[in-house]
Amino acid sequence: MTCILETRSLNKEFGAVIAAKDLNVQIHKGEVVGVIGSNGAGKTTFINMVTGYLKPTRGEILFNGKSIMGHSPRAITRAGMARSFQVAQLFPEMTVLDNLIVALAAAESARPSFLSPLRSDARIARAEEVLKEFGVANYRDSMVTAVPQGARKLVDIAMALIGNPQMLLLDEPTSGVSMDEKTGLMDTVMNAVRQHGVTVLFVEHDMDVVERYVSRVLAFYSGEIIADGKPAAVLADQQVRDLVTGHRPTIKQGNGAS
Amino acid sequence: MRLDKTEISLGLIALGCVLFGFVSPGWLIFLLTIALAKALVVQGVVMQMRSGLVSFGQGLFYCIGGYTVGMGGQFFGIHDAVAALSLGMFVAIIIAMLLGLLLTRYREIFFAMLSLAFSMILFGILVKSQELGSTDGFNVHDWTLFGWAPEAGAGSQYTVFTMTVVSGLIVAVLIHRYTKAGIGVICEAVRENEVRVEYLGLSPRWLLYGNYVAAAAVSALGGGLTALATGHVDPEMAYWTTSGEFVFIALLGGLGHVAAPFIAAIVFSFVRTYAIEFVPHTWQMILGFTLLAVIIFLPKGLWSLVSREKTGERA
Amino acid sequence: MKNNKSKFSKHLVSGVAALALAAGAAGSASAAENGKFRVGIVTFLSGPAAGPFGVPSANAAKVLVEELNKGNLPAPYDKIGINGAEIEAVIIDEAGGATKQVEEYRNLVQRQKVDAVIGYVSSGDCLAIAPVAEELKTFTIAYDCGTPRLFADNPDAQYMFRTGLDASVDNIGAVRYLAATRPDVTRLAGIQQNYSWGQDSWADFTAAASALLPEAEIVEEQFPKIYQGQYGAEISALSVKRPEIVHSSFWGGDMEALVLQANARGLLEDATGLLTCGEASFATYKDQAPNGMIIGARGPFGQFAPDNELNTWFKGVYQNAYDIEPVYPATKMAQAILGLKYAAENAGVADKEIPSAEQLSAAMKGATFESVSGTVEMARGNGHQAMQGITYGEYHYEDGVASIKNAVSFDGECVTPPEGVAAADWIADGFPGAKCN
Amino acid sequence: MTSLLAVLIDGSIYASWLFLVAAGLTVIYGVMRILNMAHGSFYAIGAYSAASLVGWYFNNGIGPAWVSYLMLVGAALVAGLIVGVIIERGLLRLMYGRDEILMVIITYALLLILEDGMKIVWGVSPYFAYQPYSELGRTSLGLLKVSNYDVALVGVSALLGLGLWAWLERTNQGKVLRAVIHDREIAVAMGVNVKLMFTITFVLGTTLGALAGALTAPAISVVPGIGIEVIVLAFAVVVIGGLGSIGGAAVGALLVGLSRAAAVHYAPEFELFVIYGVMSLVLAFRPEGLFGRTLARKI
Repeated sequence: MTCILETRSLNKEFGAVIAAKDLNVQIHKGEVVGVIGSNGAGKTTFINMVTGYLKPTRGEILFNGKSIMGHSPRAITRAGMARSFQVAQLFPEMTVLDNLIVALAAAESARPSFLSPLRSDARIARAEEVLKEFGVANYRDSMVTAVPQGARKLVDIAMALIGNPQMLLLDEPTSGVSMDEKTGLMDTVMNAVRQHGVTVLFVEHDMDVVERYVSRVLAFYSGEIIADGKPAAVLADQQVRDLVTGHRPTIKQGNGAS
Repeated sequence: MRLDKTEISLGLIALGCVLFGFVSPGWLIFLLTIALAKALVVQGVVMQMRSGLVSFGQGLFYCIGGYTVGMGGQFFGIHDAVAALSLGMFVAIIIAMLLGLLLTRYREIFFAMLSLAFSMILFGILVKSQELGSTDGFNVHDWTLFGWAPEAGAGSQYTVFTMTVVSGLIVAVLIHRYTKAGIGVICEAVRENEVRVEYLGLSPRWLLYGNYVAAAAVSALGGGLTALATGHVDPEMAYWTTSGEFVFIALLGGLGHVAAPFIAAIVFSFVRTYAIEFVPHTWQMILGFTLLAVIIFLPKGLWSLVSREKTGERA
Repeated sequence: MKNNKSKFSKHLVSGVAALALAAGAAGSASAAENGKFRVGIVTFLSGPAAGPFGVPSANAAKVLVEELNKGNLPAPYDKIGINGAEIEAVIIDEAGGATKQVEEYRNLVQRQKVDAVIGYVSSGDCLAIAPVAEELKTFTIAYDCGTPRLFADNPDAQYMFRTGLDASVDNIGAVRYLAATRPDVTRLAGIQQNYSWGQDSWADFTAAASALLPEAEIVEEQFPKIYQGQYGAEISALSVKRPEIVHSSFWGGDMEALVLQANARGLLEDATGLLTCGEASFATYKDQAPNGMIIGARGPFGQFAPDNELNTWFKGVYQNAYDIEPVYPATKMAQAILGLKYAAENAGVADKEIPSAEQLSAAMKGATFESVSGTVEMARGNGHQAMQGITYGEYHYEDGVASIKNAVSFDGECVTPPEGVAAADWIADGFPGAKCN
Repeated sequence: MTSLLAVLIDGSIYASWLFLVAAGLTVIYGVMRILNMAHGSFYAIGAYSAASLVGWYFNNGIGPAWVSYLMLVGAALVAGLIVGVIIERGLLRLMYGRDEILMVIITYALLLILEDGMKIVWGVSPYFAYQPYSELGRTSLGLLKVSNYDVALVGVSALLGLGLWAWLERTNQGKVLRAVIHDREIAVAMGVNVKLMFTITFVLGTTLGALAGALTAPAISVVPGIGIEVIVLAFAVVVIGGLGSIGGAAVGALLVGLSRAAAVHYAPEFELFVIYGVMSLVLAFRPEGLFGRTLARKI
C-alpha cells in the first residue's frame, strides 16, 4: 500500500497550549480512517494543519511523498486533498445547484473565465448528476439557507467531492444532524466516496458511526495520538475507554465495517 | 455571439436614448451624459460590491480617466477621443495593477479606508501640481473623433452623449456577461464565503485583484467621458466626497441588475438638480433623507421596485 | 432567472420611457418668457466659503435686485429693474465642484432660460464655466474669482466678463503698499492655503517683492491644507524665523482662525500681518486682531470703497436690511449687477426690451461704467476684464470701534500688467509702463 | 534645537487634539462596530453649541471668565447627550445587525442631514468664542511662544484618555463593555443588556466628539464644514491605531501629530501626504492597525 498522507513529528502550540504533539501519521491509499477524541483533543487542529489553514509550529507534512508544509489551502486542494467542514461552508445566497457549479468550475480551472457563462449545459448536467448521487436533487433550485441541516452537510461534502480529489477530509460529517438521519447520510457519503475511489479521513464523535464505516481509527487525547489501529482494537483499548469514549456498555452493531 | 434578452433590451434602450437626444433640450442631454458617465464609475463600485468590497476611493480612477484624457490633449497631442479614452483606461489598469497588490489584502472597513487614502493621495499630488492647474484644474477641448472634429456647442455635446450611450451599452453588455461568467459568479462567492472559495482551490485574492483592475478600467472610462462632456477636469474628482457620491448611487440602484446603476445615476441627478433649485440651502439634507429612505425601505435599491414581483430572482 | 425575461425587458423599457417623459415634462415646465429679466446668481450657500463670501454676496444681490425693481437707485441707475424690465433672480449654490457647476450652469441657461449669469467665487468654477458660456452664448459675469488664467486660457472669450480684479493685482498692490509704508523690511514670510489660490498668490507676492523690495528675503513659507483650522505647527515654524512681515492669502474661517491663533501666540505682535483678503472679516476681528495689521479687499471694495453717492446709498440699504456694513464680496456682487445693468441699458435696444447676449457683450466690451467702487474700466482681457486700483490699509480697533488707518491706494495702471502681458513676465521685467502716482 | 523643541510641543498639541477627536470614534466602533462618518458633525455641533453659548456669555459681559470654561464643557455634554440619544434611539436602533459597511453609509446619510441641519440652526456666519483661549495667556520658550490653552488641552486630553482607560479596565460597567467588545453573542447569553450598552456607548461617543469640538472652538472660527475636515483625519488616526482601541488611538494620534509637526518644520512639501503616508505604511505592515486584533474565523 502506498502512503498518500504522512506527517512527521507535527507540533502545534498556541502560546502555552499544546494542540498537537509529535504527530506521526501515515494514511494509505484507499483507507477510510476515523479520528476520535474528546473536544479539544486536537482533531480539528490536525485537519486544519494538514489542509493548510493552520501553520504547524514544527514538523513535516507529505502528500503523495511531497512536502506540503506552508502551502496554502488552495494549493493543497489543487494537489488533490479536499475537505468538508464541521459547519457546512456554503454560498448562502446561491442555490444548491449553483453551489455545486461554482465548485465544479473551480475544480476545472484556477482561472475563471471573464466572459463565457459559468452555468454551461455541461456543468449543469454534471452538477445534477452529483446532486442525484447525494440524494439532494429535490433541493436543486432552493437557496442553501432554506434546506435542512442534513442536506446542507451533504452539499458541503458534494462540493468537496465534485472536483475528484484523491483524498477527502471530513470534519464531523454528522455533527448537527439528528440521530436517525446519521446513518442515511453516512451511507450516501460512503457510497459516493467508494465510487470515486477516494481515501477518506474523518473526524467523528459517534462511535457507532466510526465502527460502521472505518477501517482504521486514530484516537486523540490532548494533542497526542494515544491509539492507532483497527476499530475494534482501538475502541477496546483501556486508555481510549478512559480518556476518549467513556465506558460504553457493549458493542452494538456487528464488528466495524468495510 | 448570441445576444440574450437583456442585451437586446439594453441595445434598444441605447438606440432610444440616441434618438431621444435629437429632440431633447441641451441641458437634459448634458444631465444624461454626466449621469451615464458617472454610472460607468458606479458600475466599477458595484462590481466590487458584488465581491463584498466597498470602495470609498473609486474617485481615484474617475480622476485618472479624466486627467489622462485632458493631459493627452493638452500635453501629448492625443486629440482623438477614442484614443484618449483608451489611454485613460490603460493608465487606470496599470495603476490598479500596482495598488491592487496591496489593497486585495484588505477587506471591509480596511479596504474602504485604504482605497480612500489612495484617492486622497492622488488629490494631494494634483493639488501640489501647479503645472496641472492645482485645484483649478484645466480645460479639455479640441478633441476629435476618428479625425472628425464635431462643431463646438450642441454638435460636440451630442457627440459626447452618443459616445457615452454607446460606451455605456458596450460596458453594460460586457458586465452583464461578466457577472454571469466564472469570475463574476465566483467573486460573489468570495463575498458570501471566502474560506470556501479558498478550499475549492481558488485564490480569493487574485479573483478580487482581477475584479479590482476590471472595475478600475470601467471607472476610468466614466471619468474620461465626464472630462469630454464638461470640458474640464480638477482634483475634486479624486476627493473622498466624490467617491462617497458613487457609493450613494450604487446603493440607490442596488446590485440587482446591470441597468440599475444607470437608472440610479439618472434619478440621482434629477433629485439633486431639483433639490438645488427648490431648496438651495438644504439640498444635501434632501440627499441624506433620500439615502436613508432607500436603505430603510428599499434595501436592495431602486431595482427592487422593478423586480419586486419576481420573487426569488437572482441577478 | 427563468421566465422573467420578457416581463423584465418590458419593465426596463417602460421605466426608461417614464423617466424620459418626466424629464421632458420638467423641461417644458419652466421656460419663462414673461418679459422679466432673469439673472442666474451663483455663489456659495453652503460650505466654508458661504459665510465669508457667499452669503454677503447673495444678500447684496437680493437687496439690490429688490431696490432696482423699485427704481430706488441714484442716477445713472435709476431706471426700474434692468432697462425697465423687472429682474427675477435665480440664486443657486456654488458648492459641489466644477463638474456640478457646469451642469447647473447649463440648467440655468437651457432650462431656467436666464438672460445672464453672475457668479463664481471659486477659480476652478470660473475656468470650467468660461468655455461653456461661449458654447451656450450666454452673457456671464464672473464677480469674484481671481485666477489670472480666466482670460489667458480663453483669449477669444466673447460672452465671459469679469468685473472683479485678478489675484496678481492683490499681491502686486500688497508689495507696493509695503514699499510705500515700510521700505526697510528685510524678513518676509508667508502662509498660504495649499491650493491654486494660495500658490498663485505667494508666487506673485514673492516675485513682486524681489523687484520692489530688493533688500528683503523670504525667511519662511508654509502651505497648510485648506480648511485645516489649526495652525499651531505652522505658527511655530514662522515664529522661529523672526519675520517682520507675515503675508497670507487666507480667507474666511481659516484666516480668522490664523489671526486668533497667531495673535494669541505673539506672532502678530512680533511681525506685521498682511492679509490680502483681510477686509472680509473686518467686522468679526474685534480685539482679536492686533492694531496695525495690514488688510486688503481685493480692490476698492468693502471698507476701501470710495464715498461716492452710489456707495453711500448701497451701504445704507445693505445696512438697513442686514444690520451690518457690506464687506468686499458684497460690494463686488453689487458691482457685477451694476455692470450688467449698464450693459443692458447701453445695448441700443428699446425700453423694456431684453437685449441679446451679443448686444450685452458688445455694450460691455471695453466699457467704462460707474459703480459702488468708483469708475470701472473694462480695460484688460480684450475689454472683458475690469481694471481698477487697489487700496491697502491697517486695521485698528479702539473703544469697540474698528477702523482703517494709513490707507494707501494705487491706480489700476500701477498694479495691472499691460494688455496681453502675463503678470509674472511684467513683474520679472520690473513693471515696464506702470503708472503710479 | 529650537525647531526640535517646537516639533515636540506642536506635535503633542496636535496629537492631543487628534486624540480628542478620535476617541469617540474608536469607542463607538469598538463596541458597536459602527464606523461613524457623522462623527465630524458631532464635533461641529459641539463647537457651535460652545461657541454660541460662550459668545453670548461674553457679549453680555456678565460674570467672570472662568465660568466660560465650564460652559464649554457643559455645552458639549448637553449637545452630545441630546443628539446622541435622538440618533441612537431614533435611527440606529432600527439598523443594528446590518452589514458594517452599510452602517458606514447610514452614518454618511446622517452626515449630509446634520450638516444642513446645523446650517438651519446656526446659519453660515462664523461664531467665535476666543475669550477662553486668549484669557489663559502664553508662555515664552525662547523664540517660541506657546498658548497656555493649547498646553492645557494636552493635559485634558491625557486625563480623558486615562479616564476612559480606567473606566473600561477598572469598573464593572467597563468589564461588561469589554465583554460586549470581545464577543457579543456570549455577552447576550450572559444576560448583558446589550441594547443599553449600545445607547451608553453611542452617547459617550457623540459626547466625546462634541467635547472635542467645544474645546477646539475657542481657537478657531466656527464655520460650516469644520466637521467634514475632521472626519478623514480621525479615521486615519483610528485606523492607524487599530479600530476600537483607545490606546491605539492615542499612539496613532501621537504618530500622526509628531510626523506632521516634523514635516511642517523640516519638509513642508510633504505635509499634505503625511497622514495618508503614515496610514498606508502602518497598514502595509500591520493590516489591522497597530493595536488591532486579528480575528481568525472558526471553521
